[in-house]
Amino acid sequence: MHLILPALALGLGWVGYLARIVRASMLEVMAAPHIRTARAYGLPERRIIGKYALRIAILPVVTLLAMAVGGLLSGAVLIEAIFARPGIGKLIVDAAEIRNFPVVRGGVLATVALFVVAMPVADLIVAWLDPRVRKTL
Amino acid sequence: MNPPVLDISGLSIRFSGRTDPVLALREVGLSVQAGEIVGIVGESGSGKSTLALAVMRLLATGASVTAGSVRFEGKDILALPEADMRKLRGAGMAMVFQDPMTALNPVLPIGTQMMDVLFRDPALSRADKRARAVAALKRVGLPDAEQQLGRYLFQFSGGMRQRIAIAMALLQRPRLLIADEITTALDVTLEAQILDLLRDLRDEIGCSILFISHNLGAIAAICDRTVVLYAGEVIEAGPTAKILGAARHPYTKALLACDPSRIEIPTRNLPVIPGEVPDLSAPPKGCIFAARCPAALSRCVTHRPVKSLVGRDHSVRCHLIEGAAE
Amino acid sequence: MGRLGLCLVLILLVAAVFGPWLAPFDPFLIDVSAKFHPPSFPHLLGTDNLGRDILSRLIAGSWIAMGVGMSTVLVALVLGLILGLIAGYGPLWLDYLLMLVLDAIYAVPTVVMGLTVVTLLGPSLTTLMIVVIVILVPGYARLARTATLSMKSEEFIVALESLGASRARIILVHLLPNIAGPILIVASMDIPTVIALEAGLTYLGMGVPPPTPSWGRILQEGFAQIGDAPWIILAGGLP
Amino acid sequence: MTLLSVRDLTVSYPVRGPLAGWWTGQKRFVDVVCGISLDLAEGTTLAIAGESGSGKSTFARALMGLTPFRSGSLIFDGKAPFPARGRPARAYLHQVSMMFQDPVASLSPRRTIGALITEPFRIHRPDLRNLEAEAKRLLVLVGLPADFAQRYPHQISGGQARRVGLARAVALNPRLVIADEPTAGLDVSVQGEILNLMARLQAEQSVAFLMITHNLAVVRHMSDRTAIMYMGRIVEEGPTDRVFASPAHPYAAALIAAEPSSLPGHHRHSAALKGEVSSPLHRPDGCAFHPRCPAARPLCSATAPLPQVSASGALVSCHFPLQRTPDQ
Repeated sequence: MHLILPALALGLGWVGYLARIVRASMLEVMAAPHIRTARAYGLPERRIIGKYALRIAILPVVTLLAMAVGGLLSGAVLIEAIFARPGIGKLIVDAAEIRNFPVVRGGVLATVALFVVAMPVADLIVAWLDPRVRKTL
Repeated sequence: MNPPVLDISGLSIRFSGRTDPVLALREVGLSVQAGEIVGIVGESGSGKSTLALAVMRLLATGASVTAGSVRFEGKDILALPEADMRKLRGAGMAMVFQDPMTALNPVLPIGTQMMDVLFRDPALSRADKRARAVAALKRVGLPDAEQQLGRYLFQFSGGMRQRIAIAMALLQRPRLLIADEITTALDVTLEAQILDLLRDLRDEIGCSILFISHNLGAIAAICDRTVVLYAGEVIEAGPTAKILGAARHPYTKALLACDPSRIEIPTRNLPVIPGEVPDLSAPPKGCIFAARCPAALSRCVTHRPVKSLVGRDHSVRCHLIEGAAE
Repeated sequence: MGRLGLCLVLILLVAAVFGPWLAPFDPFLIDVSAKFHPPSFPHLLGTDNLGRDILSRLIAGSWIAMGVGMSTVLVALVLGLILGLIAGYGPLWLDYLLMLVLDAIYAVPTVVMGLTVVTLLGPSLTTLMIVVIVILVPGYARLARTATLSMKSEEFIVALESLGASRARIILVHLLPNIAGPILIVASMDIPTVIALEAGLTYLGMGVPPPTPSWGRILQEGFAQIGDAPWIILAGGLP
Repeated sequence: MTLLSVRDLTVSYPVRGPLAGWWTGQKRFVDVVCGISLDLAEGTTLAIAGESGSGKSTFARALMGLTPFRSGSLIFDGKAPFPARGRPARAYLHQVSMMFQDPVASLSPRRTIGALITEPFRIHRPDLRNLEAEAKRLLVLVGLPADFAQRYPHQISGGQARRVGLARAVALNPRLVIADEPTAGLDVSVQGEILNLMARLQAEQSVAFLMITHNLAVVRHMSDRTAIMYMGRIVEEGPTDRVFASPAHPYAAALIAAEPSSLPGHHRHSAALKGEVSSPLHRPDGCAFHPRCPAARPLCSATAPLPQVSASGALVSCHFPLQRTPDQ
């Protein structure tokens, strides 16, 4: 329950950003010739958007989200400080202030590890969505 | 005689955008009878694709029909509500586009895309749709059709992709098939195969075909009648044998004279049509071809010629012909 | 949306340039008798715990905000473009190496990066700018690299290779003008983010030392008195 | 005199990533061009025709050093311009240039036409100062108005872009121009203009052209010699008039018979060629054409044929070359 406000504060900033990216790539995909073909077969607009366009438009967002994992962790430090949540970010900052370097190292390692895992996961999701990428694996 | 499958009359289309409005098509008229293959030939920019998209009512934003009508089996489709038009697309009329690599979805298997085309038929089970897709692929000569359904577009060669696009268009047995430059990217042996295929399909399904191409050889190979488009106007139309064998309009004659496949003795000085296509944001007042016409009269520049019949089903828009007819 | 953002940036720019003439009070003037004034005339946004006029401090802070925002983004943009172009068009091993380093930088949380640099160099405006640049460069480099990679196989680049153009010439004369556009837009959208980042870092005590009137500092000081004088933090969060 | 001499040129492409290749155990590389040999004499035109995807464009790119070749050799004007690895010598690119398939896409979108056609001078002749005059000379040479120098690529038509591409290709007075589909997508009239221009440049400056096209009418009019490619190999090569009059390889014969014509009463023989083009991934044993060949015999599926001189004087790779019969 107490996580809602910090989570909102952290997540809301990304909503606008992601919405802008999805909108831009959606507009690009919707102008593609294969969408015109789908229309030429009279497919319902809902299915064209949901099945034919979104699958392609979502691709850049997946990579972006993986990169956001790192950004979110950094942003979390600030939010944690404001809402006084004992998170990993606050842990690192507090530890740094009292020069407790092993804790700083451990915290950084943990966040970096998360980021390192997130990127290949994103690559795999992209490959699952886009058969053309699968080929280059 | 039954009403024509497609009847276009006086169709004018204007593109407006950031620049001056362009009058892409002006008073275009043509009709396609049941089971007939009609060719539309013209240079790039003559409005061939615009015409096809207008029939499908898929013109890009910024393009508007300023005059004329398009009737499909008697119904004026320009006045049709969007929902009814959508029902017509795919089932009544289907279109195959020039480049199948960009015209079909790259991230969905071809089987999924083909089965989606049959979405309208609730009576069909998934297995039925699958069987229909396999049958269509077999019909266009794709080997191992069953296994191909799960593959993606990029895994096929150019000729196969074009066949898949045709198979997709034929799934619902449309009454009118529009083929927009579908053999342009193919080499001659593949082109010949696709043209044979189209002719066989017409005989089998009985559909009419609107065949758009700038390749005169392809037009000659399959079209019953041919319409010649120049800078957005129909300047000559008639039976293909007449258009290619006894053309009357100076532009058609010049176009045929430029075709290197007609020149028997090899030459390195090929004939050309001097001059440029007129600017369609301000089309000339008189005949559209007057500026490049070797036989232009003074009234060709000032007065627009009317359509005159020069034979059975053969019409020309030219002052010289009017004079001869008088 | 975009136009509104542009207006805001313009207002900020005006405030930054004409700050000294616009501000109704001296931002450093301490007037203890007038402390914790709620927003009213003549203190339009109230005063803080030392009786300093908040509006004047905000206007003075806008100079730092804009200076830090624009100059850091500009430097980061230039560095990011160059690194991204080299990674995207250079040899494969260099691409791997650059991306490894940049990803490593990107993976370290902003705050930890800030802490490290501040510990090394001591808190100051310069330190703050260096931190922000180090944070921004990997993002721009990645964008530039992706754009370069997709443009690398375009026919016109292949055509230049067929003419025998050197790598440097292709990168600087032909690739740069074609990829810079979208990245410039991203960078200009980043200016407000960087200002917020500066405020955030200063808020955490890693930025501009007191008594310089930066937005982050106003926020930080206001936070201490949120119960007594809520207008300070509200005004500080306004930009 | 022989200007360009290619021997056993082979180009391979990776078909799957290293991970997938290791996982599936299938081979990762496929020969798109396999063992091409040909000679081109100074100031003449050699046309390469064949099915789509037969490796024509890849071959052209390999000649320019845009795609590395796995094996084979290339001699230009008595020298070997390609080092063991990497890009060809600058002097080679000074004398050889290329016209690209997509004329608009091959021009930098943010440079003016004037800057684009003088690009070769900026690269190879940095000493040259009067670039504006050169731009003007080149525009006049290809029949474009001089004020085109100020325009951008998106402001010109496809035919005009072809002229710009040609102007840039001949800017340095090259001895060889490799033209990849120089008339693809053009209307017959504009096509004629471009081809006439190329013929004139050849007559005036003695440029040699290596032209890749699938338009057989263009081949017939423009080239001195013709090479027909099938699945990465040249199956027949010889003087154009002889190859067209009596093709000896069954594929060449089918291709030439399928040539479309708008002349009424012309019947083409498309029925001769059935079946699918095999994938280069699963190249048939023996002669690559045998699964589709109307005249295939057991030997064809066992051994690959070696080039031999046909009755008409062309070089043909077929065990049983066609003989011209009187009734044909």
